[in-house]
Amino acid sequence: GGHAKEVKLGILFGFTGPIESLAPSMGAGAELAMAEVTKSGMLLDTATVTPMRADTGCIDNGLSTANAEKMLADGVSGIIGGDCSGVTGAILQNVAIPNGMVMISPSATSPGLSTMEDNGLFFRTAPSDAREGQVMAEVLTDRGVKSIALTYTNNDYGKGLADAIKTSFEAVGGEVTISAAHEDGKGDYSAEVGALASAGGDILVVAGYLDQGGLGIIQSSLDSGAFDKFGLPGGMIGDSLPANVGADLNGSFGQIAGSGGQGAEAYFAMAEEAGFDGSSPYSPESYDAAALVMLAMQAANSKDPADYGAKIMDVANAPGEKIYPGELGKALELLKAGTDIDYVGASAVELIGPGESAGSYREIEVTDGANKTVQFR
Amino acid sequence: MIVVEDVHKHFGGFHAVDGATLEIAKGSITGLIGPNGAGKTTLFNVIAGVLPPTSGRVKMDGEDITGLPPHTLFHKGLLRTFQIAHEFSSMTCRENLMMVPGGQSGETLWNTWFGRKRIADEERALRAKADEVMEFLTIEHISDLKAGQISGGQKKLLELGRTMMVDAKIVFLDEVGAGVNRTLLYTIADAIKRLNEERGYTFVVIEHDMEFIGRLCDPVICMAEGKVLAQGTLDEIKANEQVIEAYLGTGLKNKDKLEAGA
Amino acid sequence: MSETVKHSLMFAFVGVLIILDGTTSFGIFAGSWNSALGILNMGLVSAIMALGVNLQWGFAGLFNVGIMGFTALGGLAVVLVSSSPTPGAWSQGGIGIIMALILGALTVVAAVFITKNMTKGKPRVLALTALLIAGFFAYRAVFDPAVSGVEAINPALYGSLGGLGLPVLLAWPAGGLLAAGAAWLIGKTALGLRSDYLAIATLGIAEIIIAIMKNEDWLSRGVKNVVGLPRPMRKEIVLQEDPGFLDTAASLGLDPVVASTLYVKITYSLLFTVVLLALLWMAQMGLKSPWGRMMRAIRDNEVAAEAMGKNVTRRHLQIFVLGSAICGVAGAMMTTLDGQLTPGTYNPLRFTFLIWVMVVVGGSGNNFGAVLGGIFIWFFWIKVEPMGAGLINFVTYGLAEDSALKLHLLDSTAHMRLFTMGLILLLVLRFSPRGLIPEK
Amino acid sequence: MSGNPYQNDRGNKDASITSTSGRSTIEPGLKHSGEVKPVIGDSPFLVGDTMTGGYGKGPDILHECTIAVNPGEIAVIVGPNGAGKSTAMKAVFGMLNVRSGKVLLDGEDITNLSPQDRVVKGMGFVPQTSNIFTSLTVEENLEMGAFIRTDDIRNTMEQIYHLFPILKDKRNQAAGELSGGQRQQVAVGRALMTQPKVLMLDEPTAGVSPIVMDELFDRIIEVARTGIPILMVEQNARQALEIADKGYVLVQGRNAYTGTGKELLADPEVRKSFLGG
Amino acid sequence: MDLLNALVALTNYVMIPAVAYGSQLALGALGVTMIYAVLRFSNFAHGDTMAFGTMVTILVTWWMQSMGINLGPLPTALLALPFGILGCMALLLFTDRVVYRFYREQKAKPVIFVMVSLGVMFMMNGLVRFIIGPGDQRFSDGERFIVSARDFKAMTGLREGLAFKTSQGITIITAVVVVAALFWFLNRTRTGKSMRAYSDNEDLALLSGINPERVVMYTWMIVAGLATIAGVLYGLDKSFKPFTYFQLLLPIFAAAIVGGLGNPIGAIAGGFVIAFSEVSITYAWKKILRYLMPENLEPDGLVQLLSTDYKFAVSFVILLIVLLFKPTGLFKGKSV
Ligand SMILES: Nc1ncnc2c1ncn2[C@@H]1O[C@H](COP(=O)(O)OP(=O)(O)OP(=O)(O)O)[C@@H](O)[C@H]1O
Ligand SMILES: Nc1ncnc2c1ncn2[C@@H]1O[C@H](COP(=O)(O)OP(=O)(O)OP(=O)(O)O)[C@@H](O)[C@H]1O
Ligand SMILES: CC(C)C[C@H](N)C(=O)O
Ligand SMILES: [Mg+2]
Ligand SMILES: [Mg+2]
Repeated sequence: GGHAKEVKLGILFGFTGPIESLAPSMGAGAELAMAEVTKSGMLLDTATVTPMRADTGCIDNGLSTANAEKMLADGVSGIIGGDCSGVTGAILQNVAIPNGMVMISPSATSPGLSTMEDNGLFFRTAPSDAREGQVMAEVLTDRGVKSIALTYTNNDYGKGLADAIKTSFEAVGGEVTISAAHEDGKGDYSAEVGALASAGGDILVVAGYLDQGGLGIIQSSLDSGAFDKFGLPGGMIGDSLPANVGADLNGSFGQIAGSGGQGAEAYFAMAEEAGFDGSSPYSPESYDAAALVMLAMQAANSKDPADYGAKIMDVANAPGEKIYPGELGKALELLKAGTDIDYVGASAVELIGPGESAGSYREIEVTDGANKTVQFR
Repeated sequence: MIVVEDVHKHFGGFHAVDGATLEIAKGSITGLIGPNGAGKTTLFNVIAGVLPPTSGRVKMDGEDITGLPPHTLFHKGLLRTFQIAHEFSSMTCRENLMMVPGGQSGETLWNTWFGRKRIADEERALRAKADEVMEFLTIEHISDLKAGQISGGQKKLLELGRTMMVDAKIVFLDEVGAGVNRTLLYTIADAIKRLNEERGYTFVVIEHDMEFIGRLCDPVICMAEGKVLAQGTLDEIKANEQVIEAYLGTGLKNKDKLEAGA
Repeated sequence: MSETVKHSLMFAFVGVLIILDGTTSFGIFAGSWNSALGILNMGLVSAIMALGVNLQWGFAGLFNVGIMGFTALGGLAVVLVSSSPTPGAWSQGGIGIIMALILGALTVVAAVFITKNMTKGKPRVLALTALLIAGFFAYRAVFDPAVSGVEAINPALYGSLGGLGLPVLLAWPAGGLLAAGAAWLIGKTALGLRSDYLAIATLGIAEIIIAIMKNEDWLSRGVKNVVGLPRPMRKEIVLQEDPGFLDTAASLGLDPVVASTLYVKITYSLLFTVVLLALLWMAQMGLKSPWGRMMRAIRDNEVAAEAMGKNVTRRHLQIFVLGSAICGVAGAMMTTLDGQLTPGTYNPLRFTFLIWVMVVVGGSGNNFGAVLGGIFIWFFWIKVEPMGAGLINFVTYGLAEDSALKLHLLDSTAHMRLFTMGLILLLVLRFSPRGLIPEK
Repeated sequence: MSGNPYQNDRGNKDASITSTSGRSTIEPGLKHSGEVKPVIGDSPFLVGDTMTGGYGKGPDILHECTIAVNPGEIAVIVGPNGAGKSTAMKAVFGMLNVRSGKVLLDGEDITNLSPQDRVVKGMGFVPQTSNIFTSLTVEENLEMGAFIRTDDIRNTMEQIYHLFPILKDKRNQAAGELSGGQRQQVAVGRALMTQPKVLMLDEPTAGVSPIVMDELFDRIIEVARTGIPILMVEQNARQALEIADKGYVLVQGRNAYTGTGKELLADPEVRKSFLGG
Repeated sequence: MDLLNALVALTNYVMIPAVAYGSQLALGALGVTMIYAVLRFSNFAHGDTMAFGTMVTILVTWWMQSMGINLGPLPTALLALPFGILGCMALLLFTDRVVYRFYREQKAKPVIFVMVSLGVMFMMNGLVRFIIGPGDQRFSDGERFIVSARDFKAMTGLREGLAFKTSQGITIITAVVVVAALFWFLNRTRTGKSMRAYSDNEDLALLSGINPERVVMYTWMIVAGLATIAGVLYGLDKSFKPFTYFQLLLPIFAAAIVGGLGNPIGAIAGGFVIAFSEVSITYAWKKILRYLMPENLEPDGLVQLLSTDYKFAVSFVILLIVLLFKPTGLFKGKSV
C-alpha cells in the first residue's frame, strides 16, 4: 500500500569520460522504458516514472558515489547503472549495499562482480564475460578454425572476455597466437595490427566495441591486408559495424547474447522512432534494466527496494508469458492480475545465479553487409 | 692556496676564458682587473663551480676541485659574491644572513618536527650573529626589510655580510664596489682588511676602481681576452705596456680623424 | 578585517556549504548527510593531494603534472598491503617474478657502474650494449614464465600475487613510500639533467605507471580491477545486524540504515581529518623553520643558494619526493574509501589537472590555501552539473520543452564541468593570481 | 622579486614547458603610446631633460638626469658601474618609466611614446647586451633593422657593407657565430638600417679587443660625420671622451660633471675618480 | 629467403603507418614548437585546439555533403579545411585577446602562461563537447584507397599485400606542402623573419620596429592552421573524437621536445622519431624474419621488444634517453 504517485529511478551512466559516446543511447534506452510505463499508466495505480540522470564519468569513483548519494537523497527507488564495471563496484559497495538500494547494471560485465557480496541488491542484464568465452570457443571449433589472433579492449570487460576466450579455446585444442590489448579511442591502431598480423592466425578475434577501438582494429586490419575474417563477440555485433566496414566484412562471424531477433528488432524500431540509436552497445540492456525494475515493483506492489528486489528474478525468468519491448503496459496488467511473466525484452533477458544474465547466445554471420542470425546456442 | 692551471671556458665558439693560469697565495688579497668581457667573472664562475671549465684544472690547497658544485666548495670554505647582487629578495636581510651557515639542525625536516628546542637555541645564536654582522656593515637599520627592497649598494653589503656568517678560507668578491658610495666603499675596504688580518681570510677582488684596488690589493692580476696579461704590484701593473693598452688606456689615435672629418 | 578573520571566514563558508548540503535540498544541495559527508571525505582527500602539490609548486616551483601516477601508486599499495594473498601465487611464480625484478635492477646497477668506471670509447659502448642485451633476455627468461604462472591462477577471480593481508591503515604510509620511491627515480633523472625537465618527465611517467598498472595483471589484476578491499571499520551491513549498534541508533532516534552509513562516513571523515591535520602541521612546522627559510632562499635565487652551500638539486629532489609521497598517501586513502582499485579510472584531467586547479585557486605557497582550495573545488566539481542544468533551464526558459537547442544543451550539462573548472582557473589567475588565501 | 604576482614563477626553471631566452625585459605597461606635443622654444636635437625614474615600483635610479646631443655631435656618458648610464639610455628610449622630466626629439615632446614609435620617429638604439639576433644570419639582422621601412633597402645595406666590410663576407652566416667585435658591428649596422635621425649606443666596445675597439670607434666617427648625432655610453671612458664633443659623467643617477670631452679629460677631479688618474 | 615479401611487409606494417602518423605528429609538434618559440611556453591546450579546428571542418564538411558538394575521389573535408582553419584562427585570436594578452602586458612569467593554458585547455575541452558532443565522428568520404592490399596482391602475385590509403597519401603530401610553405614563410618572407627575430630577442625586435602584437597574432594564425591541418589529417586517417585529441598532446609534446623545443626542423624530426620508434619497437618482427631466415631458424616467439600495451610509453623512454644525452633535443632547442 501507500503508493506515491511518482516513482523516481536513477540513471547513472558515464555521460562524460571514455564511454561518453555510448552513454546517451543507454540513457535514452532506460528512459524509453520509463516513458512507456508512465504512458501505460499501469504501474502501481497510475504512478508516473521520473528518470533522474547523473554522471559516473565511467572512471570517476568519487564523482559516481557522490552522485549516487545525491540520487538517494532525492528519493530514487532504484538505480539503473553504473556502466563501467569499475565505478559500478564502487557505487555498489559504498552506496547501494549500505543503503539497501537495488541497482541493476546494463553493461558492467566483469566476472569479478558475480562474486561480490551484494545482499541480493545487484543485478545485471548483461552476461558475465566468462560465459561468452565458452560460446565463442564452440563457435570457432564448429567452424573449423584452428588458430586465432586475439585482441581486446583494455578494460575489465575486454580483458576478462579475452581471458575467457583464450582459456576455452585452448581447452578444446585451438591455438591463440597472440593476445594483445588495444586502447579504445586511440584512433591509431597500426602498431597493434602490425603485431597481430605478424603473429598470424586463421582469423582475428576482436573483443572490443564496434564503434570504438574494435572498429578501428578491423578497419586497419582490412586496409593493410592483415586479416580478412574476424571473430566478433557481443560488443562487436551491431548494424553499424557492417555498415561502416562494408562488403569486406562478409564472412566474419560471432555471437551476441540473445535468444532471438524479435525483441531486439522491436526495440531498434522503437528506438528509431524515439530518435536514438538502439543498436548502440548496451542500449537494449539499459531498456531491459529499467523495465525489470518497474516490473518487479508491480509484482511486489511496492516501490521499496527491500520489497521488490526479490521479485526481479521472478519477472525476468520463466515461467510466464513472454514479454517483448513495447509490451510493458501489457506486462504490468498481467502482473497486476497476478499472472506470471517471463521478461525477454530487447536483449533476451534470462537471469541466473547471482542475478546476472544467463547468456543464451545467437550466432551471427555477416552476409551481404548485414548481421544474419545463423543459429542459437 | 688556489692554483688555476690553463683553464679554458668556451661558450659555443667564443673563448671567454682562454688559457688562464694563475696562483693565489694564502692570506693575500689579490686584485683581479681587466676590461669588460675579459673573462674575470667567467673565471670566478669556473673556480666556484658554477660553470664547468672546457678544459684545465683548479686546485685548492693541493686538492683538485675542478667542477665540484658550489655547495660543496662552500663547505670547503670557498665563498663568493656576485657582480650583479644575488640577494634572496623575498626574505628579510636578517634571514638572508641567517640562512647561510651550513649544517643547521633546523635544515633537517625531522628536527623541525621533533627537535624544536634545539632549533630555537640555534636560531637565537644565529640571530645574534647576524645582528652583529649587520652592525659591522652599518646596515642594522634595514635588518627587517625584504632584501628585494633595499638599494643596490646595500645589497652588495649584504652579500659581503653573507660571507661573514661563516668561517671562510677564501672569498671571491666580484665588483663589491660597483654601486656602492665612496665612504661606504672605504668601510668595506677596511672590513675586508680586518677580515684578512683578524680571521685570516684570503680574498680575490674584482674591481674597476683603481683606488680601491690600490688600498687593498697585493698582488694585482690583469686579465684580457681570457688570458692573464700581467701580474704584480699595482704599480708594476700600472706601468705595464700591455695593461695600459688593453685596460687602462693611453688615448686615441682616431681623435685626429674626427677633427679632420669635422 | 584582519587576514586571519577573513581566511577563517572562508573556511567557515565552505563548512556552511557542506552543512547546507546535509540539511536542505534547495537548489544544488542534496539535503542528505550522506551526500554531504561523501563530498567532505573526498574533499579531505583532495585537500591532502593539493597539500602535496603545493609543497612542490608553492615552495619549490616544481611543476608536477604526474600527480595521477603517484595517486595511482598509493592505490596500488592498498592492494599490495591489505588484500588477501592469492593461494599458491608465490609458489606458482611469485618468487620468480621477484627474482626477475632483482635481476633487472642488478643489470641497471651494473650498467651505471660500467658507465661510471670505464673511460669513454668503443669498449664501453660495447660492454654496455652486451650487458643490457644479456640482462634484458635473462630478465625476460625468468620473468615471462613466472608471470604466466601467476596469471593462470583462476584469472576471473585472482590471477595476481594478491597482497599481504595486513590492516588497511598500514597501506596509507605504504602508499606514501611507494610514491616516494617512484618520485625519487623520476627526480633523480629529470632534476639531475643540466636543465630541469620535470614537467614532461612526470607527464610521461604518470602515463607509464598507469600503463603498467593496467597491463601487469600479476601485480594487481590490471584492468580486471580489485574489488572489495578491506576497510578500516566495520561494514554497514554488519553494523545493521549488530544488536549493540542498533540499540545505540535507536536511542539516538536514527534509522539503522542511516545510522550505519553515517557511522562509516563519519569514521572516514575523522581518520582523514587526522591525517590532514598531521600533514598540515608537519608542513607548517617545516615551513616556519630554517628548513623553510632555506627552501625560500632556493626559490628566490638558486645560484646564490648554491653558492651559500645549499645543495639545490638535492633539496628539490627532497621536496619532490615528499610532495609525491603525500599524493601517494592521499591516493591510498582514496582507494580505501572506494574499496577498490580500478586502474582504468585514472585520467589526467581528473587526477592531475583538477588538483592543479585546487592549488592555484586555493593559493599557491600557502598550505591553508591548498586545503581550502581542495575542499572548495571538489564541492564545485560535484555541484557544477546541477548548477549547469539549473542555469540552462533558466536561460532557455522561453524555449519550448522539446526545442532541439534546449535538449542539446541539457544533454551537454555534464560537459559544463570541465568548462567551468577552466573558467574558475582563468578567473582566479587573472583577478586573484595569489589565490584565495595568498602566501604571506 | 617584483611585487607583481604574474611575474612570480616560484623559481621554476622547467625547460620542458617554459623558455626564458630572449624574453623582454622592458617594463610592463609601456605599450601604449600617448600623444606627441610640439615643443615651443629652442632645444637640442635629442634631449632627455631632468629625467627621474627607476624600474618597476623600485627606487629611483635616475635623479634629474639630463642628457642631450645635436647633429654631428658625439655625446658620451661615462661613470662608474651601476651609475645608471644604461638606465639613462633606456629612459631616453622609452624603455623605462620616467616619473618626471621629459624627452624631446627634433622639436617634439616624445615622452609619451612607446619604444616602437620612437623607432619610427627616427631613433636607433644599440643595447649594451643581446643586441643582435643570434639565430638570424647577418643579412637577416640587417633586414630586421629596416623592418619599418617600406622603401628599397638595398642601397642602405650596401652602405653598411661598405662601412663594415667584414659583414659582407659573413652575410649568410648566423650572427651568433661571430666574434664579439663582429657582433658589435652587426649591432651597429642593424641600428643604422633604419636610417635613424639619431643613434644611441650602449657600450659598443664592451668585450671587444683594443684593435677592434679602435676600428669601431673609427666607424662611429664616420657615422657621426654623415651628420647623425650619436649618444653613447662608454666604459673605455678615456678613449671615448677623446672623440666626444660632449661628455656626461653620471654618478648614482645624477649628472656629476658635464662638459666637452676635452674639458672632462682635463678636469683633475674627473680624472681622479673615473679615469684612473 | 624471400626478400621481396619481407620488404613489402615492412613497408606495409611499419613504413607507411609510421610515415603517416609521423607526419601528423610533426604538424602537431610544429604548432607546439611555434608557440614555445614565440610565446615562450608549452601550450597544454594544443590538443584541444586541434580538436576545435577539426570540429569546425567536420561541421562544414557535413554541410557540404548535404549540399552535394564533393571532391570526387578526394575527401570533401579538404574543401572544408580552409573554413576549419578560419574558425580555429578566430577562436585562437579571440582567446589571445581575452586571455593571453593581459598576461603579456603584465610581462607574466612563462610558467604563468602554462597555467593559463591549462585553464584554456579545460574550457576548450568543454566547448568542443558542447558543440559536437563527445562521440566518434567519421567524415571521410571519397575513394578509400590509392592501392589496396587485395589489388596489390592480385597485381604482383606476392604473398604480402601493400595498402596505401588515400588518407595516408593526402597526409604525406599535405605535410610536405605545409612544411615547405612554413619554412618558406619563416625564412623568406619579411613577416616570417620578423617572427624569428622576435623569438630570438624580444627587446631587440621592438627596437627594430617590429610590432610584437602582430608577431603574436601571426603566430596564433599559423598555429591555428597547423593545428587544424594536423587534426583534420589525423581525423581523416583515423577518426575524430575529442578525448583522443586531448591524449595526442602527450606524443606531440614528446616529439617537440625530442626534436628540440622551439626548433621547427626539430619538431618534424621529433614527430618521425616518435612515430617510427612507437611502431617499430612494438612491432612483432616474426613475420618479416620468417621471410628472411632459413626454414629451420624461424623464430618461435613474436620477436617483439615491447608489447603494444606500452606503445606510447616508448615515446617517453625515447624522450628521456634523448634528454639524458642531448639535453636540448636532437636539434638544438632554445633551452640551455
Ligand atoms: N653564459 C654565457 N654564454 C655566452 N657567453 C658568455 C656567457 N657568460 C659570459 N659570456 C661572455 O664571456 C665574456 C667574458 O664575460 P665575463 O663576465 O667573464 O667578463 P668580465 O671580465 O667579468 O667583465 P666585466 O668587467 O664587465 O664584469 C663576455 O664577452 C661575455 O659576453
Ligand atoms: N631591470 C632592472 N630592474 C631593476 N633594477 C635594475 C635593472 N637594471 C639595472 N638596475 C639597477 O639600476 C642601477 C643602474 O644600472 P645601469 O645598468 O643603468 O648601470 P650602468 O651605469 O649602465 O652600469 P654598467 O657600467 O655596469 O653598465 C643598478 O643599481 C642596477 O642594479
Ligand atoms: C560500457 C562498457 C565499457 C562497460 C564494460 N562492459 C565494463 O564492464 O566495464
Ligand atoms: Mg664581471
Ligand atoms: Mg650599463
